[in-house]
Amino acid sequence: MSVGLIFLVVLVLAAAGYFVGRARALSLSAQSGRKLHSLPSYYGQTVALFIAVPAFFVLIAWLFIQPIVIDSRVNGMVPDSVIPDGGARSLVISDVRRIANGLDAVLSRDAIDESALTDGSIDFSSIRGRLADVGVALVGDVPTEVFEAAKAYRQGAKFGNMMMTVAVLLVAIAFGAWSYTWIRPDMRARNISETFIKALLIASSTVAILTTAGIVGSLVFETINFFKMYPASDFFFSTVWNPQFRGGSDLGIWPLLWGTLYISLIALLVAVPIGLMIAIYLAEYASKAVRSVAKPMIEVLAGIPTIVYGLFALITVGPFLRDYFAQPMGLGSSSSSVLTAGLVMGIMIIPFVSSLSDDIINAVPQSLRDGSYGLGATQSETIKKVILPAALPGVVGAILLAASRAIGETMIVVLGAGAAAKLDLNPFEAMTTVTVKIVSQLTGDTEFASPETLVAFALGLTLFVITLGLNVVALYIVRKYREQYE
Amino acid sequence: MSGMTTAITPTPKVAAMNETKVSARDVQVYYGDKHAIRDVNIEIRSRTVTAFIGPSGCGKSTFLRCINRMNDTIASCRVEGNISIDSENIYDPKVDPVQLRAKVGMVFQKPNPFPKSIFENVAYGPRIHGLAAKKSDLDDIVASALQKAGLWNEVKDRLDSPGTGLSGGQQQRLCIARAVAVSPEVILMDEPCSALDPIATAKVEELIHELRENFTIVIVTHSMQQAARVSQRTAMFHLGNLVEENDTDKMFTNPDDQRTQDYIMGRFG
Amino acid sequence: MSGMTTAITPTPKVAAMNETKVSARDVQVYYGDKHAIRDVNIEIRSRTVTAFIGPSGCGKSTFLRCINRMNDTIASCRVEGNISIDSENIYDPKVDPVQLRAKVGMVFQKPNPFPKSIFENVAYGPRIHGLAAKKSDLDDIVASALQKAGLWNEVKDRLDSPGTGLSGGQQQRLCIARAVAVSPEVILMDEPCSALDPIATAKVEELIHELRENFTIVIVTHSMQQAARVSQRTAMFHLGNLVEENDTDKMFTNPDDQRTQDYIMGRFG
Amino acid sequence: MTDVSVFGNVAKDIQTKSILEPDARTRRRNAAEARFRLWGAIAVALGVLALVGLLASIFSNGLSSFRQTYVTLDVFLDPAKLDKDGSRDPASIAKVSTFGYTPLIEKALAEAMAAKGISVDGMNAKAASELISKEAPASLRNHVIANPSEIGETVSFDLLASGRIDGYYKGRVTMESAALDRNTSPEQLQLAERLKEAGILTTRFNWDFFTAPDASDTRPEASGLGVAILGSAYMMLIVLVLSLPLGVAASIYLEEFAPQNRFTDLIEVNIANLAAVPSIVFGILGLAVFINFAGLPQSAPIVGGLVLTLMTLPTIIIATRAALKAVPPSIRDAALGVGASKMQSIFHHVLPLAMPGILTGTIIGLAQALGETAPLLLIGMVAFVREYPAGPPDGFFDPASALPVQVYNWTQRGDPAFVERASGAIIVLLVFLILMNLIAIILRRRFERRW
Amino acid sequence: RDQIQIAGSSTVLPYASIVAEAFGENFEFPTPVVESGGSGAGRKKLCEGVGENTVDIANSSSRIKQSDIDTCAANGVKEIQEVRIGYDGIVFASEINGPEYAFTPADWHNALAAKVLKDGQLVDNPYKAWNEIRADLPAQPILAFIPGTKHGTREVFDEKVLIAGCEENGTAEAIKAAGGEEKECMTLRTDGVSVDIDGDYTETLARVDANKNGIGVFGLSFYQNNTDKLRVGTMGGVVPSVETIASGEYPVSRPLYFYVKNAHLDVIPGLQEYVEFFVSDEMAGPNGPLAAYGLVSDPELAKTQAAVKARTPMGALN
Ligand SMILES: Nc1ncnc2c1ncn2[C@@H]1O[C@H](COP(=O)(O)OP(=O)(O)OP(=O)(O)O)[C@@H](O)[C@H]1O
Ligand SMILES: Nc1ncnc2c1ncn2[C@@H]1O[C@H](COP(=O)(O)OP(=O)(O)OP(=O)(O)O)[C@@H](O)[C@H]1O
Ligand SMILES: [Mg+2]
Ligand SMILES: [Mg+2]
Repeated sequence: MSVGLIFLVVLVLAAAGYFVGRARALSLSAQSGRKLHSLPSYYGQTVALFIAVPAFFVLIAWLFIQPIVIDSRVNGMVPDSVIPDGGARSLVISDVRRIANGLDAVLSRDAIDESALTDGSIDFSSIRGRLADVGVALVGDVPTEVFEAAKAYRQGAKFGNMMMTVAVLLVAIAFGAWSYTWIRPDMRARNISETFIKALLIASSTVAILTTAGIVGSLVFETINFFKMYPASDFFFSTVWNPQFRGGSDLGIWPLLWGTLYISLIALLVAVPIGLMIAIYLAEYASKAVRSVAKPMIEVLAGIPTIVYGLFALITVGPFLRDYFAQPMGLGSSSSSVLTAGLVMGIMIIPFVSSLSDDIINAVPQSLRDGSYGLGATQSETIKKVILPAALPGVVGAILLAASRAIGETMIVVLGAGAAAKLDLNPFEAMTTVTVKIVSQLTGDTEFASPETLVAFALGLTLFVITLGLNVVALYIVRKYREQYE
Repeated sequence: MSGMTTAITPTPKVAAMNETKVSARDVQVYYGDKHAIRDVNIEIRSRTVTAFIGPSGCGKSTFLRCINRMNDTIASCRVEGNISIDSENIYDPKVDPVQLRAKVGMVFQKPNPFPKSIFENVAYGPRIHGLAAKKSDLDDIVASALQKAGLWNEVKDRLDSPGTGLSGGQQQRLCIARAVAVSPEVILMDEPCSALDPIATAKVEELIHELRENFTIVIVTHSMQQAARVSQRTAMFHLGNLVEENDTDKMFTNPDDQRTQDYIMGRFG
Repeated sequence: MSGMTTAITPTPKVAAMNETKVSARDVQVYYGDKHAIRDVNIEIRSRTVTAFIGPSGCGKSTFLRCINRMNDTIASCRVEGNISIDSENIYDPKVDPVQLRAKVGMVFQKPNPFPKSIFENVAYGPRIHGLAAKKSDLDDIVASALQKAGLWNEVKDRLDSPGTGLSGGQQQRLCIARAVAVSPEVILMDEPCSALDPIATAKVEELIHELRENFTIVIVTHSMQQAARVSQRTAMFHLGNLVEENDTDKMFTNPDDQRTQDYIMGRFG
Repeated sequence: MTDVSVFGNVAKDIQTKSILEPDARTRRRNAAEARFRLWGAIAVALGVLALVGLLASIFSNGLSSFRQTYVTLDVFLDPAKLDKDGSRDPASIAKVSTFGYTPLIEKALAEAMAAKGISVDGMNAKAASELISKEAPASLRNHVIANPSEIGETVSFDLLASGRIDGYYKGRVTMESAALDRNTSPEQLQLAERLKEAGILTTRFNWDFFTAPDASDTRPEASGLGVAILGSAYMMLIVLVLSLPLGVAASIYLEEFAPQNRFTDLIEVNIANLAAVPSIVFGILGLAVFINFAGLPQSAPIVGGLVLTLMTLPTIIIATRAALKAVPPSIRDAALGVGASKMQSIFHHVLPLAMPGILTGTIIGLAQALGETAPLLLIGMVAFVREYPAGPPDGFFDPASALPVQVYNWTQRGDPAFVERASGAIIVLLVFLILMNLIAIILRRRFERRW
Repeated sequence: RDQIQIAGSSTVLPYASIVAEAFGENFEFPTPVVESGGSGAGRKKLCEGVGENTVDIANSSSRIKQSDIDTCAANGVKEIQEVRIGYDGIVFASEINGPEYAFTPADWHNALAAKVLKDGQLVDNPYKAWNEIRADLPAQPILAFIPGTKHGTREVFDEKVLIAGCEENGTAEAIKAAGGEEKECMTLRTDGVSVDIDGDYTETLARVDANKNGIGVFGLSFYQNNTDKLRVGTMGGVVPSVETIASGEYPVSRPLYFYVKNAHLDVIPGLQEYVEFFVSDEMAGPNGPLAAYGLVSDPELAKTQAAVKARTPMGALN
């Protein structure tokens, strides 16, 4: 049976288990006259869970282990002699796999009996052609050893598959039956299934931890390599960013960090007031009709590919700011600037602030508004003094999310603010951000094992640590000012 | 600057007792299709305590909320007819509900303290109305309002702890203090003593007595005793109708309407 | 399928009247640093109505919430001592608070209907406890619960409209109906009649009378009259202490404690 | 100022305030109110305006990519060229490469011109044949291989016109620009005009844009979004199926069950921080974990989907947690009070009330995931892919590209025809986004209520 | 895996995709997947090891580096073929309506370098307009959009324009005389006159569009696709074209490569065919589609074809 089919069968079994479990609980309770501890459906759920979970567990473990076992067996069948010079065993093994899978197609297309494979009644010396006919392309002729290995692989896989089917179904049925017989009216079925769900919830929240571990893990190795090639003190304390193609670069992080902060700050200065006002207007003032149209519309802003914003910054906003502000004010004549990128990025992250805040504001209980109106407060006073403080944690979360998005953005910065790393206060100057340089150094033409490329990892890790610090501060602030209503 | 005297357009004559403060003409209130208040006509006198009584769900709160236009906040609610305060129609489009509500304060049926500190809860009103010039003024206003509501002793040591962490009755008194702190001309109290013990109740009743000297008070209560104790006038609602409005003494001794009699005697339902 | 048998460990013999149902030993409750309940020792008898009285903020609700472990939901709240129901310690780690709460129902001081329809509000409990096999059973349970709470006539035509759109008193009765619908063994009522008119109050008191035949009831009330009318036992709290616990008759005629006497006579504060 | 007590020794004369004539302070406050409200309206207007402006520029650039110019020719499938041994054996037909088909088309065009009497000065047959896309021989060849029996017949084909000619009918190319343009000439445009008059050349709706795979730089007219749409659909399916339940589950645990301690603080900060990780770093992670460690294939939607899932999770979690936090505790109390378990109170009451926030998080998270290219860069999905992935679930493991990748790739290409197509791709992406979020938006409207 | 997997330079990508497309059309093998992601990342992927989930070919706009070869060797990628597919011309172009420019490398160095030789003195770059550098250049403010340092093009620009110009106008000598290094020839002014572009040529084009007096650095093929928008400048009097670059007259060009993992040749279906098809006259010859698109055909293509047939692995870097 294919994995998908097994999966389905187990699901069906679980569904069936649900009904029998439920029925048994009901009938037991009717027989004994004792009331069920939990709702009958929880007994069903318990049985279903006992059927599905161990079975899926076995299935996944099997899928993980079987290839390893078979590969090692097949590996033994492939002598070194058939491995091309400089080639790798793993590639030959994958050839074996390809042939084995192709054989199925050959057999079914030519209506050949399974036994023909082993008794040699058909000539398989032209196996390459036959496989090509069914769309499996091979490179050269197939050495006998490889073909034998392929057959063995096929056998092994077939056998393994069969065993897997048996094992999975057995486990499903065994656990199902056991939990079925375990059902008593006083069994705490709800608690069992809830414990189970809680375990799932916990497992889900560890994904975040694992992701962090993964990120740190995948950055740290190359970062260490980088610091072996480039002095950490220069990286952290130099104020010059000037990578050179042929080495001898200055890779100080400060200009990039400064650009990141500057641009994100401008973006937030645009997005937070506008976004919050939108949220307030939609939640408090707008009619239902306006709200139901405007909110999804503004959300589209978050879905427009950033390249569109980038081009908007490059072609429209940049020259506009240069011609009407920077040049008249004598602040430079660069068409790409921090301000350009910040403004445009601000527009993009508006929905992060507006939509999330709107939901939170909307969730503040009406009785609080009533309390304030009843004292003669205007709507805006109510919003500013009662509703926003009550919604603060959510709003801060939304702003943090927007800030995060701003820090992580590349395209708008590249097109809007340019690629020059500078430490400058003038908002009409071109600058760039850490993220942009991570992308560009990583995708550049420089050799990989050079500090110019590896600096991307160090930048990534440093940014990670810095944002972590900022988040700790934010958490602390939110905790401090949090107001619980009711 | 006393809270009393922030008026800018002084009404020339001073409202005398027994003069009409609030008058309602043919008021109808609908919640969507539901006709919750029918043809209510009532004159509420100045410097008088008027009690609204009537079985639960008869429309007391609804009518009360009409008087300071709190019903505006319920989308499905529609008010018809005419309600005027000091002969000014409060449903006039020119009327600013904000100013109306500053003039007509309200204590809600369910205590709804803000998720702020106890101090901030009470200081909120005086702040937005600019009743205190200095921090110390504000402190005084807050303290005196809490004292009036009989809560001062219990909370004076923890003015900074959240108002939502109070007991039910404390929250109710906090809301009374909050309303009183802005010294409105009319105070609407929707069952202000429902969660209060007899002593606290007595304190609030005392407050009402005191307030009556200067203000107009409307109180919704389920306690006939309380109505008899604190009010001069009583209005009886039933199924959205104003059944009878009369001097409290008369009402409790010799009501005109059979339904009032039945209700007071506990013979309803 | 009677509500009687939702017990954690089903109570085999039917508890006789006057047998101890709930017993508290040296209960201390803290909100953070605040010591809200001190050394409370009390036996609450089965099939008896026990009234908790005491000034606002003295800890009645807090103690009540301990009995079905609703205090678990307040992060800052810490309970010490021992409370047992049917001789089982409810703070035992093995005890499932959910089951406890199914057995010990609660009506909260502030009405808190779900933002769902009236029907769903009442049907929720029976549904999660599997008290109704069929839709018609559920309809019956809901109808009878609403009738018991005296709300049926007012809402029978609008069972589908939201529970939050009811008047204050109606919401309170809805919450009573909701608690009654799961027929718990012990019902804790925190000022169930605070927003109710005399007739509705009478109806709830009647309900309490009726429930008493089979259930254990604890009621917090500020009305001495009510306490006298409905309860057999009365407990008086003051500043977090249980001052006195006694037969209601005795309590209201000849209390042992001076403070009780003062409180009942309205001489506090 | 002396008397601060509220009513203490106030004069018994109370002057009532008129509610019709606001006092100065009220007027000030009302003005502030009006201003505040106006700011709100302006903010909304700004947001909508920005959207409308951006959409207008996208649409004005991109709508033309939904139309395409075709040249209809009767091509004689010359057996002498296509099937030299006359066997009609597919293998031998396949030996003739696309280069062998070019002359057939040139000839067919010349014949068609001759038949209609069209000639333009200074045009030789080669220059005339540049009107036709380089894709044409390939489509001809595919047709012949599929229908070998038609060799020897004259078959009518709709062949793509070349990008510059197509651009002429969309206003991108003008006679003046053609004069400067190395890749076309005014004569070619004139010829196109004549062909159009003769009904050989038509411009019509371009279905292929939605179904065809990408094409190389020399054939902008043949490029389409088929593979990209499939790839994006696969990835979004994975993202939705994984990130929504995972995100909601994680939020429920953190918000409702997790004890307040260092560890949960750590998780909380962690999640907030993950939101700030640049998306390309998720690509680094995906490369390291899913491809190098887990051995999943390069360029495959499964890896893209997993990476985007990890990237969207923080958004969904943050939104969901905020929404859960906003549900008043009294609702939880009410449910617990009737004997609901915590799990029941959450799933029956809290979650439905938090639904709008959860859906908003999903909408925004998916919008972000759908438009993201940077992480795909490192897992090999920013690629030139012409083979359609198989149907799911096998197709999850086949190479595919994605809509934003196509936009990114096309904007980088030299031929200006790709600019138009990139805008077209953005329109498709936005439509895709809106369709994807429609259910969420509708659901959210239903769940929105105040209590 | 059935299809060939290619990664690497975005400069080579257009050519690779043209070949891949034709390959898919004319062979029974599936169309190869061509990723872009930069030469460095491509070579890194190539050297990650041998096996199904590593790439078969890395496109590169610059020659492989010793460090890459070492990584390859360390990961078991012993034999790599180096295939030079042709040359990429680099042109200097301005807005179509602007004036004509006839540059020399020396002009560029004078325009962009941080320190230039003026009146025999090494000074901070004083030039604001092109005609200040040389009177017969147009009187336009200097503004140049040059590839960012991550681009392979920048390396060529540095070498063939800046350093060449530096020597041409004598600055190099002056620097050496002052005890500096040749590196200083490539130090650019930071007053916003020289703008690094980290994006691609379309970005440069858009910038030239937004700054009408700007001059951008483009690839020849990009310019050829946009002759209606750009006016190309001459370098040393030579107009850039496929022919002048092939003949070596036009100085600024670079070879393009791809690297094939020999170990995959026998196991990835179609790989050998693809490699041969790429360098065949049909594709990479002077009349092939690659040349038509702007690749400067390699005069030594025949040698490459033979090497590819023989699968000759590359030797040590020289
Ligand atoms: N969540 C809380 N956090 C902190 N303190 C609390 C909290 N809830 C109650 N308290 C305090 O605990 C004490 C007892 O409160 P409780 O609610 O039990 O009073 P009560 O007797 O029910 O009063 P009432 O009759 O007013 O409802 C009060 O002083 C109150 O302020
Ligand atoms: N927001 C609302 N939407 C719909 N109906 C409502 C709403 N508020 C109140 N009602 C209905 O209007 C009627 C009058 O309600 P109101 O709150 O005025 O009663 P009440 O007299 O204050 O009762 P109680 O003493 O119980 O508070 C009731 O039938 C109630 O159900
Ligand atoms: Mg009411
Ligand atoms: Mg209480």
